[in-house]
Amino acid sequence: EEARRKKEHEDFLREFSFSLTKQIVYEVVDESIQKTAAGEIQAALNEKAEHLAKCTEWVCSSLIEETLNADIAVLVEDILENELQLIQKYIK
Amino acid sequence: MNKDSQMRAAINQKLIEMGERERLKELLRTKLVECGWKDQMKAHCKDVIREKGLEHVTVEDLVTEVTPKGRALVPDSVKKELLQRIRAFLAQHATL
Amino acid sequence: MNKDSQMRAAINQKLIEMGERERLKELLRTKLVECGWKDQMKAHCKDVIREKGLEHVTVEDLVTEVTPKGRALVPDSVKKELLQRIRAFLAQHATL
Repeated sequence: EEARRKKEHEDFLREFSFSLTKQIVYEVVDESIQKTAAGEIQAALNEKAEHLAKCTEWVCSSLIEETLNADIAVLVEDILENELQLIQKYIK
Repeated sequence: MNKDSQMRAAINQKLIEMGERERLKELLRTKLVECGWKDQMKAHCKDVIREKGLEHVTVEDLVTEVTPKGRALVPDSVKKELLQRIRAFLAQHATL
Repeated sequence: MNKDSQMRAAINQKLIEMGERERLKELLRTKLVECGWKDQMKAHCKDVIREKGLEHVTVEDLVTEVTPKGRALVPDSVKKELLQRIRAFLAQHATL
């Protein structure tokens, strides 16, 4: 009877150890995956926002550049035209 | 409650009271970092986000997607070490 | 096309589609007049013509000569306002 009880107890402890190991592995793995997933999504969002900000600045600069190039050309043409007219008037 | 359930509850109680359950979890966390499991998980998350597109993936989706792989990738050596430590604890507290 | 070019093209496309790019250019022109940029540029052009002599200046020369100053004279506040307006537009309209 003693031997049977001892064996039963050992079997119980073996089974308990396995089940506790599995339980702890799942708990830790699940917690860790939850944290990693949230962290990676946040990192991807930050990276995207940074990328968008950088590209928006580039687009803004190119828009300014394009406008200035066009406007400076028109301004210069107008001024030269005016100066020429003034000289022509003066000659006349 | 039968005898087994009572014993289970008693051991679990003891593990918590003595802080051993938290220590076991901490040990596992350390081991998962050391064996590269955590880096693998990060890489896997990144792959899934890239594949599906950030705008089509929530944290919950990602968790659901990577959990099976995450559980499967825990090395047997790590599980064995955890098991041995649990057994050692039980042997040390034989009165349980 | 790399990631940067794709994103820039997408932003420009959205701005053009909704007519915002033209509105932004018009806003910039208005701001440049308001802040005195246009008057400063006119004066600068006249200075260069006076210095070099009208007979020695072509449209291309003058454009090349005054453009660096033209860029430098755009106030930071104007650039900032334009950038903020683009950001606000994208936040409201684009799913980039």
